Amino acid sequence: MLLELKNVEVVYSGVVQVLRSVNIDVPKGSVVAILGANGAGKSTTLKAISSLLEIEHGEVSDGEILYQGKDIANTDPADIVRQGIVQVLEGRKVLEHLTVEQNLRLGAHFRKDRDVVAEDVERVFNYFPALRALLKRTAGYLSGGEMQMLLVGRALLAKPKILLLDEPTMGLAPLIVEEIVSCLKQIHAQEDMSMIIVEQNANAALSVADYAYVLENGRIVMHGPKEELQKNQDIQEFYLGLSIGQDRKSFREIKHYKRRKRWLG
Amino acid sequence: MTQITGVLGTDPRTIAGRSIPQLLLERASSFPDDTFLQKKHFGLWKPFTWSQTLNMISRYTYGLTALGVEPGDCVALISENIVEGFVAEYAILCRGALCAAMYPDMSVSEMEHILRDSAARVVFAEDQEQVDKALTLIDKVETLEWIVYFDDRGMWGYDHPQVLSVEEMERRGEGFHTKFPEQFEQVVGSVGLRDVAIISYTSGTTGLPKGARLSHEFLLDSGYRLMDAFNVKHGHEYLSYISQAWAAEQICGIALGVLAPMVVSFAEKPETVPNDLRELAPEFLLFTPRQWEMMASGLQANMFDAHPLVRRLYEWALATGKKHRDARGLSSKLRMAMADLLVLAGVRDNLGLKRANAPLSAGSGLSEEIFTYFHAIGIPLRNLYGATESGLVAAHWKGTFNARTMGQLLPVDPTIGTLLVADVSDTGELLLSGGARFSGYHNNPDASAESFNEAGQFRTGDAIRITEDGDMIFLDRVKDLRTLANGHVYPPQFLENNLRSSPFIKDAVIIGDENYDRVSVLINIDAEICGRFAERNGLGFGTFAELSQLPEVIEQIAKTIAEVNQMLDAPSRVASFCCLPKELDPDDAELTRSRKLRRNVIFDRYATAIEALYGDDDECDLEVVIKYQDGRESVVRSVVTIKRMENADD
Amino acid sequence: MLPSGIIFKSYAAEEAFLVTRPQKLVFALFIVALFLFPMVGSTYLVGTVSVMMITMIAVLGLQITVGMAGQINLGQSAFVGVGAYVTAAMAVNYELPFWLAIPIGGLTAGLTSILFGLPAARIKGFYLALTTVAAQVMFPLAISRLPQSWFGGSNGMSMPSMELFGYEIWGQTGLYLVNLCFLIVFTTLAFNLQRSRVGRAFIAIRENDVVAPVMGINLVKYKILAFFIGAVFAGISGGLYAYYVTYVTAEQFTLWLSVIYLGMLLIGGMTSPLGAIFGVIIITFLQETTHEIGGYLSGRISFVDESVLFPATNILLGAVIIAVLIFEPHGMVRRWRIAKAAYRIWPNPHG
Amino acid sequence: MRNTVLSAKSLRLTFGAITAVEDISLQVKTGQICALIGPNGAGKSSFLNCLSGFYSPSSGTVEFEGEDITGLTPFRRAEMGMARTFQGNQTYQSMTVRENILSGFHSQMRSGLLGGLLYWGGVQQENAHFINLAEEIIEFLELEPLRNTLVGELGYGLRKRIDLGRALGLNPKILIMDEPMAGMNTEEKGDLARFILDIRDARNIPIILVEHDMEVVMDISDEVTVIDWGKVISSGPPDKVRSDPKVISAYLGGGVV
Repeated sequence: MLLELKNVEVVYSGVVQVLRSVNIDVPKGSVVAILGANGAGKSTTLKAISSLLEIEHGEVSDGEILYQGKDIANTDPADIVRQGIVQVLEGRKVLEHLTVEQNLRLGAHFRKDRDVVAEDVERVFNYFPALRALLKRTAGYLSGGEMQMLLVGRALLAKPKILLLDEPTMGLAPLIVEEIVSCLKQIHAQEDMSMIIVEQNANAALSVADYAYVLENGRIVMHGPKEELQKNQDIQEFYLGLSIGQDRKSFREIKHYKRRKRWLG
Repeated sequence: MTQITGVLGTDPRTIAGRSIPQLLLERASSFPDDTFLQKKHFGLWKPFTWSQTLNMISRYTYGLTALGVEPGDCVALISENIVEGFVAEYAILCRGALCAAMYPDMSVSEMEHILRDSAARVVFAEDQEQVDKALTLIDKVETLEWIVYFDDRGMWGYDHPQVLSVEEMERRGEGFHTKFPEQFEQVVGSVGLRDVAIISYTSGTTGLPKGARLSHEFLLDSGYRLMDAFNVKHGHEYLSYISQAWAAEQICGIALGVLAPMVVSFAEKPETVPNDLRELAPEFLLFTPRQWEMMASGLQANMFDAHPLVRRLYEWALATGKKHRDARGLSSKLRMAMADLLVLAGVRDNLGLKRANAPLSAGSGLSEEIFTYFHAIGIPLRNLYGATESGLVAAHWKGTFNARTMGQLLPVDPTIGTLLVADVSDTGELLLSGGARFSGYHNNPDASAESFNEAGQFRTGDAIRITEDGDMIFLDRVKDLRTLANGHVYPPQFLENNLRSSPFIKDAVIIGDENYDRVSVLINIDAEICGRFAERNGLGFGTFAELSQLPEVIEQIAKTIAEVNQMLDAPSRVASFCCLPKELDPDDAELTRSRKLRRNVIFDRYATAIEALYGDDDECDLEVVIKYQDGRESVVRSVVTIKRMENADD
Repeated sequence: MLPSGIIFKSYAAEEAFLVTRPQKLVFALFIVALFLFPMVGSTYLVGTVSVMMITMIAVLGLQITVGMAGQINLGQSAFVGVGAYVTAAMAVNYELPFWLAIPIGGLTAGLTSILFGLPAARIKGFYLALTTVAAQVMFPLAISRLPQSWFGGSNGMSMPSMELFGYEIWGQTGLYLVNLCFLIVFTTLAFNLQRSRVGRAFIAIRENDVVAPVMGINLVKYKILAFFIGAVFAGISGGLYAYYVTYVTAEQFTLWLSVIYLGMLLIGGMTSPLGAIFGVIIITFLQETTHEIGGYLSGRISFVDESVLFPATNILLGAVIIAVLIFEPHGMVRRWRIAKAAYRIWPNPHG
Repeated sequence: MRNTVLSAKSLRLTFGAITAVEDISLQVKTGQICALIGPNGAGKSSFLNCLSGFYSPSSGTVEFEGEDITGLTPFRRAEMGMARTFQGNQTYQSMTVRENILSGFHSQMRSGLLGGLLYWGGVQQENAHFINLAEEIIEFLELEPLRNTLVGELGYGLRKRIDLGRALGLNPKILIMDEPMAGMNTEEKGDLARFILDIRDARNIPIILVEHDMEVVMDISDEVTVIDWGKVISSGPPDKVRSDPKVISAYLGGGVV
């Protein structure tokens, strides 16, 4: 097992418990998706892994995060990046005033093998040909899709063993979503890398992932291989969209009351 | 003792021959500007005075007239507890019609049975959800003519000719009002005390629900019994929370509401009830044992997260409350005062029970532990014993609180006259006479005849023991006392109740009848408490199924069972158990809507597990079909651990 | 949160500051105790509390400008100065009674602030802070350059004593009572403002000044209004101060004092007028204690004298402010709220 | 015949050498849900900012209820009844849910600084009156259990709902929604879609919806306008737009995910 979360609990400001006893396994080379409603604790899970909780006054209060067998909970975030866990944060935070090239190179700033970096940059361009033309452009003026590509590219330059992606398709046009998803598939196929994808767009996430967890109120309520989850009726209705499953329903026909969820393992 | 006789009540607010609508009219003319109903709306508590309420009732009544409802017809109601629901029911009664109320989470098929059986001509449906359910039946149930909804949200797209808003119904009634201005009072005047007011469908644990016909007198008499026994004062607040489909709410809310009269309050939404309860701090309230249990276990779960020092203080205060609440002597009183000041007053305040002078637990089955827990924190919880057909029979009202008993026979309204008499038959069954009489089952003369013996006593079907002090102890349903293959008789209910009182256990289903020679049990764990327990102990789990099969959780359950086993003779003890990998759910018909166990269904669905309980394997593969509300199904598979108790054979 | 068993039937009742009977009782007792305090306190103590109350009014004003509306102001002490000088001028040159002179001082301070608030319509943060520092720098220059007959030039001005209905308000006790009355009035005003339409607009601007205009709030108007009302409070405080110290000079109103005001607000908590009150009490207490200790030490240790004590006190104050910012960036008000909530839900750990 | 509520005529917006909006026209009629879609960077946000008054267009006019509002400031437009919701979290975090929604009523309230300070009877009455209106919105958006919760303590999905509630407080004659569905799962989208339809049906407020979720857009909108490179490339009813090859190649793609 490359990464294992064991009974991880996360508490913000010492009072607000966000994660309760979360267990997630990421085998080497696999892509794991985390689904869940807003506020369920998906982003928190990623931040717990990459040790970014401290900025928001949070901490892993209990449990272990084992990376290659070693507990990395609450360690220095820079150290975690060095060990190969790289997160692409949600909200597309590029360094606006730097050029695309400068942004990309920042991803490799701690690497010692400078000579290989140029090669890696070239590989990033192979995945995202659009970036090559934008090399000298100021990052702040890129479109949402281009920024997302830049950020994934930047993360790749850090030579991750695990790539954590937080809502990579949020707010992107359908065509761009497709492009990003196919790039992620390609990257997974060609690089020796695991991924954890947190997504609201469950269709997109499940098309890349091979295993998924469903979080609700900070707890895992369901997990399984993607084929199994795709068959589940709750997942279909609450995540995959109304049109999937049987006869198509329209958003126009949504009732003023809710069907109860039946989370079952 | 095999027979005791009750007493007459002394409260002057007697029924004196008036039916519910007549009382209503009288109260409205005596206290027109006092608050009768009250609801939380837009963040404020909005009062409805007696005159406002009566006005609303009269408009609804004329509306019903306009829809063609005649005295003696039946009108159904499916709604959460809201002002409109109460007004609608009073309007039905004022029209001289019968009301059949349903649980709001009833499925379409349950609803169909009730609408068909009661031959309801109109159904009041709270909102879009209920209208949708009723609409699927409007062509199937021939008697059903109209669906009237209260909440118009999402209804603007509906144009079914038989669906109308309550405002539209009122509008249609206006013509009748101008044409027959006296009609409302005339009909109210003609509604007799002995007339049937409601058809209360008892959530049958077997078969289809039966409709019990309850008269005005029957409801009011039971209301009077509570009022007299618990000194319910004019103007006391009552939080209407349990469904109108339950006879107890008909007695406490509808009948006692006008008899006392009380201020009947309604929460803003079902999910804000705890908060609204806290705001109101009502004097009078009635919960089911399960609701009390949930309240206690919720508090317990909260205290799990408290600072260790606070927890110790809390536990000290609880212990002090248990030990010294009624003790005399200065040091006891001082300690009690300390515990009260430091902890217990806060607990009561948080629950909104600081003013509750008659918090009642209706129905059997509240465990001794929960009962003493509430007494320890200073909440004078009382057991209340009764049934839809027998009315309210006994309660703790004479100043003694023995958690194991159901209390003493209640005082009957003096204008009804006949005293309650409780007899225990040779088979151990409680037979009742006196007070207002049950009017039989709707459309079911056989069942009606069966419910009385030759002497005219009502057969409760409960196995009851009467103590020397005149307290009644509920043993079990007579038909539920069970015999094992080896001839041993044991009380399954007793086991279940005591097991359920553990915070870790939500439901326990006892197995063991003439086919088996040992007792075993299926456990439905309490996910919240077990989850916290697992978290505290660093145990990993994802789903409910995984949690339920954690060895440590099973060990914890085994400990609880061992404790309960201690209280029984060896052959009655639980010999083996397993934890169910899914929660019991009314949607799967495993529970009734009032969360009673449906044994046949459970036995059927978990047959594999039950077989394993009496076999030799340590685990079994279980497949369960689950049903979604829209009728879809899927199959869940899991491995269930079978645990055997070591002390079972000593 | 309130104790159980309290229901509201009108929004006005819900908005009330004091709801339960014990709350009202404790509050009434507290006010009575404040009025009776001079009878038991020493002259020194009564004087200290008097100054504290005067400071509170200035910091309450700062709470409105900085805390509520989010407009940084490093020149509050200059506005206090304007209030003090104008009050003095009114009392001396026009022989106006204090109850007229002080409000005129307050209004003038408010109007002056508009001059420096105007830039806030365009700039924020660091740049705005600099503009308000300019007010602070210009204040002594302006005083010394204006005709001597107006404000006494660089000599300062001597104050007459307060009179009410022909009676002289006399000694520390009299001043204390006047200050207390002003404080009660202005605290009420500040609390009122917070729950009003204008207060909400201020908070909206503080929270998100991109969204606020789209929600119909005129940014320029409300930013200036925030400066204005904050400076009115400062001016009132200045007027009271003038009467208290009986002599005003420009040196009394320094940039350092403005910083201290801000420090008080930070420690107390920016988001509520209560923060201003807490902050002033805490800082005054610290100052007084260090003075005490310093006085004690200076008699015994040879190198400890004024030249050491003054900076030492300030270093200590700075350290306390930094410590609070690290451990409780939301100030004592947040601690107070947490404690109150914990009391209400006791013994539950969370609601 | 439906009235035109808002119309933008040949809007053009340039920043120096960059042209953000080249030529966009849009008409919104009473009771219509108009969707505005297009690739990221096509100029949607710039166009919206012209409508709200953050940017003034280099050429072209914006008319609202027949009046030219091209040069008006954002707060004046809000007073006239133009409301909008924002991308991401843009609520007032330190206010409660009720206060956030109440703040939307700002331009309908009258009390000023003096009234706020003194808080005398008339001001209290005004406040109570508008709290009542705010509570109507709270009920509409099903936020009752949270009315006194600080918005900062709530999750993203609820904040979006409060953002909507605040905009409704303006008693708008038109509502502009900027990517309301972003970051929501199907269930939350369903809730929000229902609210949007209810706003249109029960309050008859026309809506401009900028959104990438095609499932929602194609389901609930009456009119779809597609823009790319600052220009309208297609517009019309959803079915027509959906099958427009220009739209498919610039925006929709194969629709695999």
